[in-house]
Amino acid sequence: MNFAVLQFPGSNCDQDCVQVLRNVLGQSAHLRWHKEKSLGGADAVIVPGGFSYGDHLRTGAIARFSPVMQAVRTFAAQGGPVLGICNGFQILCEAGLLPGALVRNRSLQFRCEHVYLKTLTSDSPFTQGISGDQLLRVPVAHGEGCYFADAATLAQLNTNRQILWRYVNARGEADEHANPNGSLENIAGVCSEHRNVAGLMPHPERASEAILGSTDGRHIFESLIQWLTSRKAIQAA
Amino acid sequence: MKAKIIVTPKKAVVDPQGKTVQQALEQMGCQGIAAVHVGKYLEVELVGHDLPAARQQLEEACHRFLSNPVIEDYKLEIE
Amino acid sequence: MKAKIIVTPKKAVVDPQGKTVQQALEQMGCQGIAAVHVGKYLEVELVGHDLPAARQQLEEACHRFLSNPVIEDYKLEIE
Amino acid sequence: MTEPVITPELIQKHGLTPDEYRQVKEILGREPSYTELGIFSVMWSEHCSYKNTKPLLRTFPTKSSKILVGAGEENAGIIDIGDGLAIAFKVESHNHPSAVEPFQGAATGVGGIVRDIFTMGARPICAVNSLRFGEITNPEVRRLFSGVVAGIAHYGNCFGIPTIAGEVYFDKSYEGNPLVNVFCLGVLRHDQIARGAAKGIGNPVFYVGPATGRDGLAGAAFASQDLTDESAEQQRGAVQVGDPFMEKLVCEACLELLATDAVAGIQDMGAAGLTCSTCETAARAGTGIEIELSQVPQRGPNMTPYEIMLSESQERMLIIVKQGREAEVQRIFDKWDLPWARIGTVTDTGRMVVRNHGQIVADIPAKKIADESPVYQPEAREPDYLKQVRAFNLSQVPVTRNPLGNLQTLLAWPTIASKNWVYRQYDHMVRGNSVVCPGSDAAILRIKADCLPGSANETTTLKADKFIALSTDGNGVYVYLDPYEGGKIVVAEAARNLACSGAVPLGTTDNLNFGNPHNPELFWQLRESVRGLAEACRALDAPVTGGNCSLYNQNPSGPIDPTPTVVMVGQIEKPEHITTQWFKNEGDEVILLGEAADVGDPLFGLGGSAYLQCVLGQKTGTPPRCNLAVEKRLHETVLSLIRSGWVKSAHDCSEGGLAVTLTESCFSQMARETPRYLGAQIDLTAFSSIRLDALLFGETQSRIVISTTAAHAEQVMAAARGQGVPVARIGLVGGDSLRIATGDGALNCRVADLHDLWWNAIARAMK
Ligand SMILES: Nc1ncnc2c1ncn2[C@@H]1O[C@H](COP(=O)(O)OP(=O)(O)O)[C@@H](O)[C@H]1O
Ligand SMILES: [Mg+2]
Repeated sequence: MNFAVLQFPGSNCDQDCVQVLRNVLGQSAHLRWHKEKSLGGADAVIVPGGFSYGDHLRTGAIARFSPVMQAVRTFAAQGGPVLGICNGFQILCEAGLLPGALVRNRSLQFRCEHVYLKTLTSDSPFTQGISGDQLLRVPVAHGEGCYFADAATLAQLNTNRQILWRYVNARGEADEHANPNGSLENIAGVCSEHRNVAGLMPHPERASEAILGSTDGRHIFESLIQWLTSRKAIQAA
Repeated sequence: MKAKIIVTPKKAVVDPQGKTVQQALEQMGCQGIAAVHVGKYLEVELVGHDLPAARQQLEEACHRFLSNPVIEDYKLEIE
Repeated sequence: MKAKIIVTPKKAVVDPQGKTVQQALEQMGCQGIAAVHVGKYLEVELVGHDLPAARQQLEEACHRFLSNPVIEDYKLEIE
Repeated sequence: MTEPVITPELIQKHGLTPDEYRQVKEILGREPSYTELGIFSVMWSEHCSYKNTKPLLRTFPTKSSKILVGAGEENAGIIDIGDGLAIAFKVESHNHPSAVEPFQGAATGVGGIVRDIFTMGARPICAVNSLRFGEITNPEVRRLFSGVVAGIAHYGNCFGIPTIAGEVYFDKSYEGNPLVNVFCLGVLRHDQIARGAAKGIGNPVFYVGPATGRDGLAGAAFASQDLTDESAEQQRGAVQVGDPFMEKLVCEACLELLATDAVAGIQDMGAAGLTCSTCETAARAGTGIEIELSQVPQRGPNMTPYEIMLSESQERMLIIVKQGREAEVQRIFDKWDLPWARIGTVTDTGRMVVRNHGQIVADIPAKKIADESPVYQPEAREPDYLKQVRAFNLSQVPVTRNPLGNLQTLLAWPTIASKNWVYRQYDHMVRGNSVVCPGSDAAILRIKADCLPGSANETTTLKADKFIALSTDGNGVYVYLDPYEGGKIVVAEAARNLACSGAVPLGTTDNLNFGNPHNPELFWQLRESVRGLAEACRALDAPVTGGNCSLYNQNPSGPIDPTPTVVMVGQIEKPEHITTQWFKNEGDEVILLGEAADVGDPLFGLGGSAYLQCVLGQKTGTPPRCNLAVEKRLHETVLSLIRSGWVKSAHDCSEGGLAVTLTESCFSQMARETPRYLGAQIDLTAFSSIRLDALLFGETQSRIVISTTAAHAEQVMAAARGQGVPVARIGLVGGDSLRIATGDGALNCRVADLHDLWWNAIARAMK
């Protein structure tokens, strides 16, 4: 598959994503500069982590006006899969492609550590085949990852099963200690109503190689690749 | 002309910074503090004199960009 | 009573945030912007009526930790 | 605009002695202008000229077959790591700025060292920090501590560099004068090395980065003065504000530009800003340089030539472009939306000529000011306090009755306690190469193709991934109590940490944090510790590739403990050799390499120990000795054991002694709030001839605790003995508690409880 990894001024996990997609997962992946107006025929878009525009004003607030984001909007409207990781999640929320917003961590400090994630539904391109019993050990690294949405939105997210991942402890319980940032309902990642846009604060690309201590993050990319493959097969048929 | 914009977190959003400042003030011995809210302040220096045009531009900027309506309210003043 | 505190970067100090916001506003089509400064806004809700005492306490707090006198100025208003 | 008249007071305020001023006049053949006075003052400050330390620095070993760019040649040293790849690294201090404004002071420290690295053409791929603060119980110290950590986090995280290792000590001597030493390492191919030289007569000189403001005026001079209460207030103008976002753009743009071959020379504007970068690049190339200040982007209105030349505004670079290639510079910097300006030309005059609107404001021979600063040999005298230190003996110390209590106290002592409160604020995993994160003896980083300068859209491949290990150390108390021996230990401990992780040293960078060199006792400390550092670097094959001096570290109540810190970088041959400090499996055998205690030391390793300091409140006693031949043999032995595949874990004994080492080996971090505990049953009854406190908490050098499968234990013993390293089987891994049996009874505690004390101590102190 062909992945476009967006590159904003201040992105800093862009290369990590390209490396994992290419060298670990054998896909084709390219950086897409924010001034580009098209996605170059990509099958999927990754909005990577980092500090686009220095996180000035609000995380993700400026990046969402980039020309490339207009292309992402169109792509998403046509059902193309878009995954936002960390700052990418923040950008997608700011852009209105995902519900809610990410605010300052409850601790008021940046947090870099491993967490456990529970996948709540396999009904999305990003979670196909990941069972709820299989906890993912993946790192987080952010200062503003506290997920917020108003009560009505939250209810809707629950009803529509748009919450893809929650922070849990080693026993799979979503308790307060397992929550690294104060997110409502321990939410680590959500998807859009049409399920083709998703965002999460943890970094699956940092947990995709055994030498880095965990390969659990790979499941998310593999799920997406599988989804794309079967979609291609259907389209071809 | 100068525009002053105050962006504050919505009441429903937890404001840990406000809480921390409140505690620090109390520890310093400040008394009678009911609540503290921490927001952002933006000052935009404008050239030109077309107040209504400036206001319209900035209202839009506040709404679209300078604040995030999911979590924030804003107040715009131009002088 | 309510105290409103505005903390802004000193004029002599770089304000990278203000610069970035200015550029973004310009790219969005806002015109005639000479400068943008981004600071902090604090609102302290106070119970009681002893204005001079409150002012004194808060002035001290502003100086000691609500602002960083090395790089910031502050303005305190109580109403 | 009238410039101030140069008076003796003004000269003194600029930190120049009457003698130095005479030299200035001799070089110029006339009186200097005000701008020139400023230029000489910053260039001849200790920070830029090393005028008090140069002769000492020359005693460091600086050569090896792998060193491509040596100490002092360029902005950072460069070492070959094979297959045409190389690493560039250096440490830098930002002590005084951090004392005045901890957040920005520390942040701009990171910014400065990162620029030093990409200036060399290398892509910065990791950062390290070494910090010292007063007692954590002091609220002012907590403010500085949290500010410094947040500042480092802010800059490094936003720039996107993993801060992968570090150390933090708390001691009263640093009250009011914290130490903030930051290190950066970058990677590049041999053919990508860039030079800070203004080569090519007629080449245009470009300025890149944000506009110059009045911030950071004369920071280099500020770093070369004692820190007094007043200076803190007065010098506040000297603190700069950093913008890591800008730095990231400047870095990417510079690396992209360097790939075009349009660059003749490049140098960051660090300390002494435009002044230092122009005259150093000209001096290195043996050329001259002429700049026009009105072309320099300026932030403030009406800036004077003096201010423009001395400003330390951050994130700026000076680039010498090959004639005819200017358009490439413009294209790339426009792509990244970065300000740039052409400000001058390389000349053949050997002079640094500065004009403002055409009028000459400075005209100085570049080489004379950059390379021929005055050099001093300050007076040195052995300090008086050492008599008392040497007189200390153990007859004054009752043997402990509560070893478990002592162990618990030590684990919760902030200097020994886990530093997770610090490093969890640092993104230590960005870029996806952090193989061993903070928490083990040394951090380990992978170098793969996308670490190299150049875009990820190009497909470069490497023959094989490389693995490097990093450790930073610097026990200032040892150095205070015995500068020479302490200096040796600083280096030995760093090398030992590398050995434990499976690495062989490549090189060292050092930061000499000392007091006022004009005080003979303080200069003696400096001289003696450099002797120790140099000897150890030589003995352990870890040559010095560069470093930094920060003198004048004192506050109103006195000087800091003399604190040389080093960051040592090593290489790991194969990924299979990567070793961490925590126990791995139940049933493994625990083996001590090295002596249980140095019986030749009348204090058995307790002098200057954490135990004496934190349990008995005494900072005294001659510290443990370090026999470098023994140390080297130990490292070679542990490395050969690791290469044989027999070593499951290796952890050196340092602060807190054997008991703390064993305890730390029982913890490994899995995920938030869910560590993995693996207890051990240890039997030290064979060593009952040694005083209990010395056995458990003595800090005898040259010791490593390893674990191995039971099946390999005998082979390990034999191999160690064969190499002449003392070795003892001391227990088994397993259970959920740590039990240490000694001739005076056993101590026993649940690992989870010990972990809680150690893991949360700093977080609790910071509440
Ligand atoms: N300021 C810091 N930043 C990052 N990592 C740190 C910091 N302080 C300590 N660490 C990490 O914590 C671990 C223990 O540090 P330390 O006790 O100094 O180790 P050692 O005694 O083996 O040199 C190391 O992995 C070190 O890198
Ligand atoms: Mg160690």
